[in-house]
Parts: sequence; C-alpha cells; structure tokens
Amino acid sequence: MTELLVKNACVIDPLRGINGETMDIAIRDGKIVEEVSDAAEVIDARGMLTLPGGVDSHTHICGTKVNFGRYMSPEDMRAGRTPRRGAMHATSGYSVPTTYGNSYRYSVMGYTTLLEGAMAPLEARHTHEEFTYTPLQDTMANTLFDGNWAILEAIRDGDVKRVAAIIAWTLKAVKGFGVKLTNPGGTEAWQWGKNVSCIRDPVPYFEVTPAEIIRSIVEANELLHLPHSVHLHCNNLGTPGNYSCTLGSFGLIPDLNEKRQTLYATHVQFHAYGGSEWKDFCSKSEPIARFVDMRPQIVMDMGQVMFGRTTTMTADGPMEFNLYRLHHEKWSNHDVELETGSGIIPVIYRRKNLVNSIMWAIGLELALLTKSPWQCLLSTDNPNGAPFVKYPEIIGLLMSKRYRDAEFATVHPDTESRVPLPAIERELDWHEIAVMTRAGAARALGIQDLGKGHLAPGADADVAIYPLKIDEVDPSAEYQKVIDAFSRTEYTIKRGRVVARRGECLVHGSNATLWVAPKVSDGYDMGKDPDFIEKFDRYYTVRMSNYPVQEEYVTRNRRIETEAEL
Amino acid sequence: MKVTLAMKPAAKWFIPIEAESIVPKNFLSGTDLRVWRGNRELRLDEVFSVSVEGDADRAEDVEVVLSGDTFRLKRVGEYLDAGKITVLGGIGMHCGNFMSGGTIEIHGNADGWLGREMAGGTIVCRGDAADYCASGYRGGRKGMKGGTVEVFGRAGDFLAESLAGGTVIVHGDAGDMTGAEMRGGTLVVHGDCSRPAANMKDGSCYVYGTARGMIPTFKKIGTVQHDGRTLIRFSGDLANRGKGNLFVKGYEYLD
Amino acid sequence: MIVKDAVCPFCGCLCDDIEVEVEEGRVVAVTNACELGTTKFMGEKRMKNPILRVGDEWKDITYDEAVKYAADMLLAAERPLLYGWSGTHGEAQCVGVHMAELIHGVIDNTSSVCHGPSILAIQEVGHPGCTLGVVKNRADLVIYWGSNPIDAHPRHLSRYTRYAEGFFLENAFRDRKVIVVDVRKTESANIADEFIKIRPGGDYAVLSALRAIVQGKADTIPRTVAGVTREQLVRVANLCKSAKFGAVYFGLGLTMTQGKYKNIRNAIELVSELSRHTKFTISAMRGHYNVYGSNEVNTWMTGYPFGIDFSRGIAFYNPGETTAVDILARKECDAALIVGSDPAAHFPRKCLEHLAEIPVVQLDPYPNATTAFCNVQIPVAVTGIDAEGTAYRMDGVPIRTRRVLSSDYLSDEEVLARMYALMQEARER
Amino acid sequence: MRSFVYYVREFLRPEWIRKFFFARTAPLETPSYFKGYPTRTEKECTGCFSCMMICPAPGAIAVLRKKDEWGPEVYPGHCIRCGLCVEACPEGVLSSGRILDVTDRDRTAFASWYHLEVDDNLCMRCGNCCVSCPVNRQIDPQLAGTGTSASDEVIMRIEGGRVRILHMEKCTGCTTCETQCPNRAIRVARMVEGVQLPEAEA
Repeated sequence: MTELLVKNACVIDPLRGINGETMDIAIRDGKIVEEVSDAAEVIDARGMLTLPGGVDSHTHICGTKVNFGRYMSPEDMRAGRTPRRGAMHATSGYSVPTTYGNSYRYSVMGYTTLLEGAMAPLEARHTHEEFTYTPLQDTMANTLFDGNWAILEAIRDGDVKRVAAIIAWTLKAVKGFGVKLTNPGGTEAWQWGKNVSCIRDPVPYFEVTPAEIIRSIVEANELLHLPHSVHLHCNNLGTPGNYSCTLGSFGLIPDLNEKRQTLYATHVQFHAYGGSEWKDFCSKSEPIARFVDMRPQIVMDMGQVMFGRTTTMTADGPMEFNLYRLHHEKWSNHDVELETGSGIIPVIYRRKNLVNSIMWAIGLELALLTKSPWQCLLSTDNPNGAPFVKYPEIIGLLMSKRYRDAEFATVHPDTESRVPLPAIERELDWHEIAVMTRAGAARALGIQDLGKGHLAPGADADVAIYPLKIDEVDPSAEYQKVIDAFSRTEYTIKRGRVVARRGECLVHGSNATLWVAPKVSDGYDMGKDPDFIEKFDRYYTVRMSNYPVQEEYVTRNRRIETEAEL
Repeated sequence: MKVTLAMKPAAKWFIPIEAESIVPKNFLSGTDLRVWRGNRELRLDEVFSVSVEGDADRAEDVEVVLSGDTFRLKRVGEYLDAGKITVLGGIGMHCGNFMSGGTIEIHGNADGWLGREMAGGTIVCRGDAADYCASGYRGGRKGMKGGTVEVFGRAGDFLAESLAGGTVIVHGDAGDMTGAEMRGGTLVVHGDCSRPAANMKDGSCYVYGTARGMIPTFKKIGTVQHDGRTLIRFSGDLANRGKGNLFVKGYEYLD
Repeated sequence: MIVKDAVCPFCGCLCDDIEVEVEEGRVVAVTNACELGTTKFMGEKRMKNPILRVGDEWKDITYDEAVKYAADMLLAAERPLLYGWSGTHGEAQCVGVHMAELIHGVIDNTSSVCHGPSILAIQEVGHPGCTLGVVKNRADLVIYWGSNPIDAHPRHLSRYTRYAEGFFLENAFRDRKVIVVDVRKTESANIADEFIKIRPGGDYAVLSALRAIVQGKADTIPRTVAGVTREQLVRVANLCKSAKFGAVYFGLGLTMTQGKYKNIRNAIELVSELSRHTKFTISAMRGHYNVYGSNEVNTWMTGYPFGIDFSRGIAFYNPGETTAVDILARKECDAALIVGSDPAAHFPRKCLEHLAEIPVVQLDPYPNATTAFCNVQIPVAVTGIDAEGTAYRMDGVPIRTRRVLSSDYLSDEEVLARMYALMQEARER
Repeated sequence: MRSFVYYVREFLRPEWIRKFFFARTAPLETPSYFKGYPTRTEKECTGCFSCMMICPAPGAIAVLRKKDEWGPEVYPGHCIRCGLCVEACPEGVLSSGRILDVTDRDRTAFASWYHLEVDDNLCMRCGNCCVSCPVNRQIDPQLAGTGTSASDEVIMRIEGGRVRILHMEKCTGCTTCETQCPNRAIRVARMVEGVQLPEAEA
C-alpha cells in the first residue's frame, strides 16, 4: 500500500464544481481517497494551482503515420535531442518527437491521459506498440472507419445494426477506444486518386454519401453505447469556403445521448474557412461558434495553428496531396486496404503569410466565441496546427487580450480585415482553461466515470500541480508567468506517483490502455458472419486470425465493456 | 594568438575523435576544452600537445593550427564564425559544418561532408575532398547557403548537393551526381565529372571538362563564352521544371 | 499437430497463411510457403549451446557466461557497434536500442546494406505508398523496377500483384499489366507484358526522361536513353498515365546501383508526378522479414530508422558515416554485437578485416559465415518458429509471428534483456 | 528411219487401239481408309479442345471462339489428314471419310487427359501456377485472391512444401500455368490412349 497526501492544494476541479478551493488530496494505491493514514508521504503544494491530470482529447503521438513522420524527417529530429538522464531515455525531435519525447514533454506539462486521434485498424498493433513506449500517460486510440468497405456496404444496404456490429467487432479486435471518421468517404475515393467535395458527393462504386456515412455511424455508435461519441474530421478540410460544409455536417446530428455530446468535431479551425479561393480567404468562426452554442449535442476542439515549423499528418490523404501541390516539398501517402489512408507533409506556418495568420486567428476565435468551454476544447491537432508544446502559449493567448494584441501586431497586416479576433474582448479564466484541457475533454471522451478528468474519491490519482498561485497572478497582464507555469509543472502525479517534477521525469512508468469491447448478441458477432469472413479472407492480405491485437500488446489493460443494443 | 595542437599517438588510434570545440573563439578563454573519443570525454591535452603563442581578444585574431595524424578528427571548426584554422595534414569528416565566417585551410585531404550546410566564410582544401563536399544534411532541402569552398584536388560524389548559395570551386575532377538538386549558388568543376546538376532547380553549374552520363532532360540552348572558354549551355532539369543553367565543355549521354 | 496461419519469418512479404505440421518437436511439413520459407521452417543443425573461442578452439560455455562476456565487452568499448536486428522481433530490437543508449554505442540494421538508400530518398521527397492489399484490389498496372520477385519474394506476384484476384478487377490476371525494368532479362521478366532493358547505371537517366515525358516534354529526350528507345519510353509513360491505379515496386537493382538514393528519389518523384494524372504508388521490396520493423522501432525510439550513433549520448544519424559498413571499413569501432543477420556473408572484405580484429559476439541459432569472426556465439530461438514477437511487413503492416513449436532456447529478447540488466547494474554502480 | 516405221506399225495395230480406247477399269470409289481434310458437321462444339490436344501436326487445328460459339478451325497447309481429331472428338463435330463408322464398328475410341508435372528442383513454390490457373480461380476465389487454398477441389495448390496436384482431371490444357511459370518448372502434357469400349449391355 502506498499513500500520498497533497496538502494545501488550490484545486480547480470543474467536474465536481470546485473552483479554486484550498484543500488536501489523499491518494492510496493510485486512487484518490477520502483520507490516508499518518504514514502517507506528504507533498506540500503551498497553495499552487492544482488540477486533475491533463487530458488531450485529440493528438497524434503513436502509430504508423506518426512514425512515418519521424522516419521521413531527420531534419526535424535534430531539434530537441536529449541524452539519457536518470529515469529518462534519450529523446529526439520537435514536431514529431520520439515516443519518449512525447511522453516526457506531455508529462512535464501535466498531461496524464492522451487520445491518439487516428488508428488504422489493420495497423493497430503498431499504435499499441508505441503506446508501450509512451510510459507516463494512459492512452486510447480512436479507430478509423471512414472508408471501411464492410461498413460502406452495410450503409448502402441501409443496415445500421450491421454497421454497429462491424464497429463492435473491429474495436474489440484492434483494442480501439472510439470511432473516428476522417473525411468520410473521401479516403476511399482517394484510393482512386479522387475525393468527395462535401457531404452530398457519392463515394465511387459504393454510391453512399458522406452524409449517409456520418448519420449511420452516429446511430451505430449510440446503439453500441460507446463511452465516446463519433469523432469527426469533416470533409473538405483546409479549403476556402468549407465552413458551409462543416455546418451541413453538424446539422446532420441529432441529440441522442444525454450524458455527453453525440458528435465530437475535431480541429474545427481547419473547417471554419470562408471565401471562395485563397485570395478572398477569411474567417467563418462566428457562424460555427453560434451554431455550436445552440446545439449541446456537438463538442469541438480548436485545432489551433501556431507559427513555426511542424509536420502535418492525417488520415485525410487527398487533403495532404493538395497541400503537397501547394508546397511541392516532400509528401508521403499511405493507403490502407479496405479501410482508410493517410498523408504527411512538413509545413511552416509563417506570420508573414496571410492565410497562415488567418488560420491562427480562427482557432482562437472558436475558443473565445463559443460560450461554453465544455463545447470547445483546447488542441492543436498535434502536430498538425503546432506541436503540443505550444499549449501553454495558447492558454496565454486565451487568457490575455493584451498578449493577443501583441501577437496580432506581428502577423500579416491584412489579417485584420478578414477576422473578428481583434474585436473579441473575452479573456478566459482559470476554470475555463481547466475545462478545456481536462474536465471537458474527459467528459467528451466519456471517461470521467473511469476516474479521469477529476479528483473525486475513487478517481485515478492523476494530478498536475503548477508553480503558480492564481490569486497572485493576473493572467491578463502577466501572461508570461502563465505560460511558464503551464510549461512545467511543479509536480505531475500519475497513478499516485510523482512522475515529473520541475521539468524532470522521475520514473519509468507504465502506460495503461483504455479500450472498448461492446457486447453484442451472437447474431451480430461478425466473427461468425459467413459473408464478413468470406470477404475478409478474399480481400485483405492478412488472415483474419492474425488481425486482432493480442493481449501481449497491452501492458495495463483497461477493457471497457458496453452493453450494445444488438 | 596562435594555438598549435599536435595530435598525440593513441592506442586505439582508429576510434574517431569529435572535436567541435576546436574553433578559434573557444581558445580566447583558455585551452581547457573537451573532445570526445567514441563515447569517452577527454581533455584537449589528453589528445593533443597544446601550445599557445601570444594572446588575443577577438576570435578574428586567433589561428588554430592542427598537426599530426588528424584524418580521424571530426567536426573541427563546426559553427566557426571568425578566426582561422589551419590543418597541416588531412582532416576528418564534417570539418567546417555550419560555419558562417572565418577561414579553414587544409593542406592535406578532407574527408566527407567538408563544409556541410555552411553559410559563410572560406574553406580552402589543397588536397582532395571526399564525398558530400559542401552538401546538405539528410532530409534537408537546403545545402550550403553561402561562403566559398575551393578544392584544389579532386572531389568525391555528391559534391555540392542541394547547393543553395555561395560558390564551390573544384580544380580537379569531381565524382558522380555533382551538384545534384542544386537550387542556387555557383558550382565550378575544372575537370570532368559525372551526371552534373541532376534534378537542378536553379543556380549555375560549370563543367570545364566533360560531363559523363549527361542527364537527358537538359535542353541544349547554344554556346557561350565564359572565362576564355567556349561552353555549351543547357537549361535546367526539365524533369524538375527547373530554371537553372548548366555549362559544359563537352558531354556524353549514356545512350 | 498442425499450426494454421503461421507467419513466415523469411522475407518482407511476411506471408501469414502458412500451415506448419509439427511432429515430436520438429517441423515435418509446410503448406503454402514458398521454397525459401519452407527451408527456413524446416531448418536444422542448430547450435546447442553458447560457444567461446579460446585460441583456435571452441569451448562450450553457459548462457550466463556468454551474457556476462557480451556485457563486459560492450561496457569496455569506446565505440561499440550493435548491428543486425532485421532477423529478430521488435521486442528484442527495443532492448537493443535501450542498450545502445546506455552504453553510448552505434546501432545499425541491415538497411544500411539494402534499402538504406531508399530511406534516404524518402527523407528527401517523401513516400507515396500503400499497403499490399490496396495494390491487390485496385492496381491495373504493376511495375517491378530492379527487383526480381520470383527469386527474392516468390509469392509477391501470386499473393499481391500479377495473379491475385482483386475486388475492383473482374479478371485481375487479364486486366492487370506488368512491366519489368531491369538490366538483364530476369525470371520475372519472362512473365511480364513489357520488359524494359536498361544499360547498367542508366536508371536515373531513364527515370528523368520518363518524368519529362509525363510532363509532356518528350521532344527534348534523345533518341535513346541508356539503351531504351524514346518510343518505348513514350509508350510506357502513356501506359502509366492511362492506368487507373499504378504501383511501382523497386528492389536492390535500383537502390544499390550507381547514384543509389538519387535513383530512388527520382523514382518517387516520377510517382508523385504521375499522381497528378492518376493514382500511383511506390514501395520498396524489403528483404529480411523484419527489416522494416527494425526501421520502425529505431524510429519511434530514437527518431531515426538506422545508423544511429549514441556515442555522445544523444542520437546522431548520418548514413555513410554511422552505418555499419562504413564504420567497419574505416575501423571506427572496437567491439561488435551482431543480432539477427550474417554480415560476414554480405559485407565487403575490408569490413571483415576489422571485424576479425575486434571482439565480436553474435546471437544466432545457426553457425554461419559470421561465426568465423566471433569470440562468442549465443544460440537463440528462431522468431516465428520457437519464439514469437512482432514483425513489420514490407508495407508497414505489423503482424505477430507465431510460435509453432516449443524449445528450451531463449529468445533474442530474453538474452538481450539479461545483458541489458547486467549493464544497467554495472552503470549504476 | 527404221525405228520410226516400227513405232507407227506397232501403235496402229487395231488390237492396241481397241484396247486403248475401250479398256474398262473398276469404278473410282473412295476407300474406307481414305481421309480428306476434316470438315464441320452440324454438331455443336463444346470447346473441350480434344481435337487440338491430339493433333500431331503443329498449327493444324485450333479451337476458336467466334461470337458466342466455339468451333474448330483446320489449317490445310499444316494438316496431315491423319484424322485423329475426328476420332478424338467426343461430340462428332468433325468428319472426314468413314473414320467414325470404323470406330463405331470396332468400338474403339481415344481417351485423353492432361498430365501436370512439376520439377521440384526448378519450382520456387511461388504459387503463380496455382493462382493463375483459370479452373482454380473459378473453383476457389479465395485461392485466387490470396494464394491460400481453402478448397480441396482445386487442381493444384502448394501443400507440404511442394506443388501438390489434387485434381489433374480438371485440367483443360490451357497451359496458363506453363506460360506463367517463370522457371518452366511446370509442364502440361497431353496424354492420349486408344481404348476399346465395352460391349453395350443388352
């Protein structure tokens, strides 16, 4: 039995309605408890800001395409190289760091739970292997279903229950957490070098539209009672005028779940563009934010862009090819049979570039214009908008109008006429930041009942203590202090152990993986469905028995069973 | 100030030594520097006999002279910005990486990656330079961006790969893929070379000898007079929508 | 006993449909595998226990002694080289990386003698690729460039390309064209629809010419390019442009000939160019069954796929300098650990001269050419036969190899973990 | 001169002239063993290729598909009129002379089949033959899709470390396997045997 007592913590715990209360946190064997014995080890937080461990609800840190981003970028690896030191292994990389690099840097920022945004089922084993080497966070992987042939056929046949059954079988087989749709239909079209332009374009051969895919899978998701909603990367990412497509997609979504949203729309910044071409490109953050304000069934994340070098990577293959045609630098693409695809190119976002400046503004606007912080979470779609190490700066920008104005003065001068940002006075408070970086993310992912994102007794003892006193710092003026504090915790506690302190990681740690196994009746067990098996055997290049990810790949196994209505 | 570093004989002479600390400005504050032999960190005087004559306040006034068997000494003059390094014998890989100013003079041969990604300054190599002289780094798009590299002997393969600026002059022959991916700057080869300026985007490449294995996607434009020579002018690599210029004395296709 | 859906630990195809019949702890029959895979499964004459060279004699030693010898050797070295890794499973490769990091050594895998140049090219221009099943289900044009699958990847054609029935090809065998490009008429060329014979060393020129032709600039191309007529080049370019889905597979004939990675870069740029007209992909025909896995493991652990030098604590990467062939040829290391490969069979003589001079420990189930250069050899279980673990197919699909029989041999991972534990202990002291 | 007179006298003998102009020979009649070029009958060709298989003259006969019908085409320049194709055809598509009467009378026929032979020394077990075989493709789409046999009904598959022929009798002699084997390890042989049919049961 190990016990730890964090004393004099200034706690903000939005899921429990605690906002800046000084209290003690008792921890026993990795869980928060009511109280501990006198033998407990004591940490004096001295009134510092104490939050539940950070939860990143959309990031790309592990798996085939992330690793390919590393593989093709030795120049990126030259930055951020550190030697082995104490419990820390050597790390390399800036925009796509090595797995240890990701883990240590997230941990130092107080993050304890990460959701890998896109995992191709066929290559799931790879993601899980990398999770093992991301030791200081608990992880889960959204599984890609955007171009799944069996699902497209079931949708064409109008059989939502079969769609659900295929999702159930696949999630269980690949130890996935949630359902991710990336440019639904577009990734299948891309395997012919084509794309779909918006939600009404039929997919070649399968003749279903993205709208049908989104709606059917949303319904199937709810039939399975998955903890998380469908996680959608809308069609038409990154093109001028795409906001109408985004609104169209949002409009498809009924409110089906009282506990959480029915749709999680990711990196909405990339989908909130006005204009008809790059010349008249402008922000359409306002209509998007208004739309979301009126619909509790939708939660989004920012997908903030920050200036500098990074690597874009997504399952949205055709979008990356378009980017390649703009930049004509290096381009990787990886289509995955019967399932999905991906693309990677390195980019540099420049302040001097008008489009980049507008993109930077849009992300901030979304967070500032959306009334409820529970509906717009903080993200950069790491590393697409920027590497996650930029989060503290984003927090600074959201909390300080003065900082925003100072930055705005350095961007392209024409930005002002294209975006509403300069007119927005709102400055977010500590509570709102806590929602956007942990409580809201945990609720959106549906993992608060699993003890994530809050500090109630019974919760996982994941705690971040930042070297900052909220009553002594005025974030509006002293934004640099805010940035510094969020960049480096005083203590990061993971599963009841101090894993990072003042920028140093102290233990080797071991990752736990959360995954979902929906329970379905025999008739809906795709593992026994002759048609499914026959097609699998014929068109995949791996055998069905070699497809599922074995238990060996999950060191700490957190299997979540759901009762499906099938 | 003149710092003379004479290499001492070592038991495991074959293990390379990395000595990026050997740049003139570091000697302004003494000779207590560290170098690495494989994975062991050593004091400078464990590897060299060090002698210092005179003193200086500015790096510009420091000259470092290297003598002895220095062909396994890597990364000498990395990030050199001022002052002079003279190598009496040969020098190991990565000499003058990223240098932005100052001078390096090598009396013997230089090993690979001489002046990799340099941005300014001058490198003179009196002997031969091995592969990747004045080139870029793996995965990078820009190689050398400025300064001058002059090699009086031969140069190896991939000379001035991804050259983006500055001038590279080789008085002898150069190897295969000379000036591959050039995107700027000037490359002059007095001797022969193979497949010059492949996939070039921009910049100028002069071959005063014969270009063997000439890439078939250069368009012949005519002849020009250059430095008292008649050269055939080709325009940049069509495969890469290129705009660069390639001037050769003679050429042979691999047909 | 019959083990179904076993995974073949021979080449990068990583066929996972093998049936292995085992009787009394021996493999007696193999179904579905090619000649190479069958031989590997049936392999015999394993070494029984670790051996130590004493003068000209071999002496049997225990695993503990062997592990201790290796750990001491590596700890004492100023620049140890950890080489091989392509013939073992990912979990063992991870231990290898940790080891290199701890002892500040150089870790490199067999890519440095096969597809290293391909990786360098990818690092310059990226890689438009796909999994093998995408090609199987869609491609109506397949180009084998400088690769002879019949010899090196026998089932590649029947499982993934020429003969395999695809979802979108009604009669794949009839509707799919195959072009073979090589310097000589190979076995694979015998069954191709079109064969392009290139003069040795001419790949780059031909690729450049094709790129220009695809861009509509055929008129500047000389009448013949490296032995190929302009007419044939134009015909092939048109075939490519009119294909619905084209796939290029290249092999060592392209990576290891003059120009090396520039050839691959040019091929990739051709494919990127063709992608503007139709769908095209390109992939390397990887040799060892888990060489791609070794690249993957190295990449997520160190940031670089091969040739990683931890001498200074941080990872440094520079193929041509930090790769095994170059290090050995220049005598830049003073101890070597060889795992899952047989460098003595492939390396130039100059490298072997240095290998003979330094202490060498090898982990390998069989006596091989490298045995002659070893001070200690430690027999281990064979991944995919009596050990299991992760391997990555040539297209990046990870598959868990199966254990088809049990033996008393320790796996690579177990032996390496023991070494690593000893080293950690020594370093902490 | 003498000889000329001799000849005239000799040839103008009335007996000779009578013989010459009025000689009678037996009427010309095609013998039963005579064979002309094979011709088509009204019977429908099933495309079994038996005729092609048995033909000893290279290039003399080919079974071609015209629109939706198969039919044999004889190339007279190559045909040696041996009549084997007529005898071999199970459907009586071709005829030439009274060959069929003879075989009918004697109750003889040709039995034919294809023999597949694999040289294990040359074979790489790449599976090209098994997967390219059109009969296999029809029987087991999974074999055609993945190279993995799921059916015992295929002609051949890779089994136990070699190409195992399971159903030689299904081979149609198209020789796809032969042309697709890069190492020429597989051979399709045409096997023909004359047989005496059993007496019909009364």
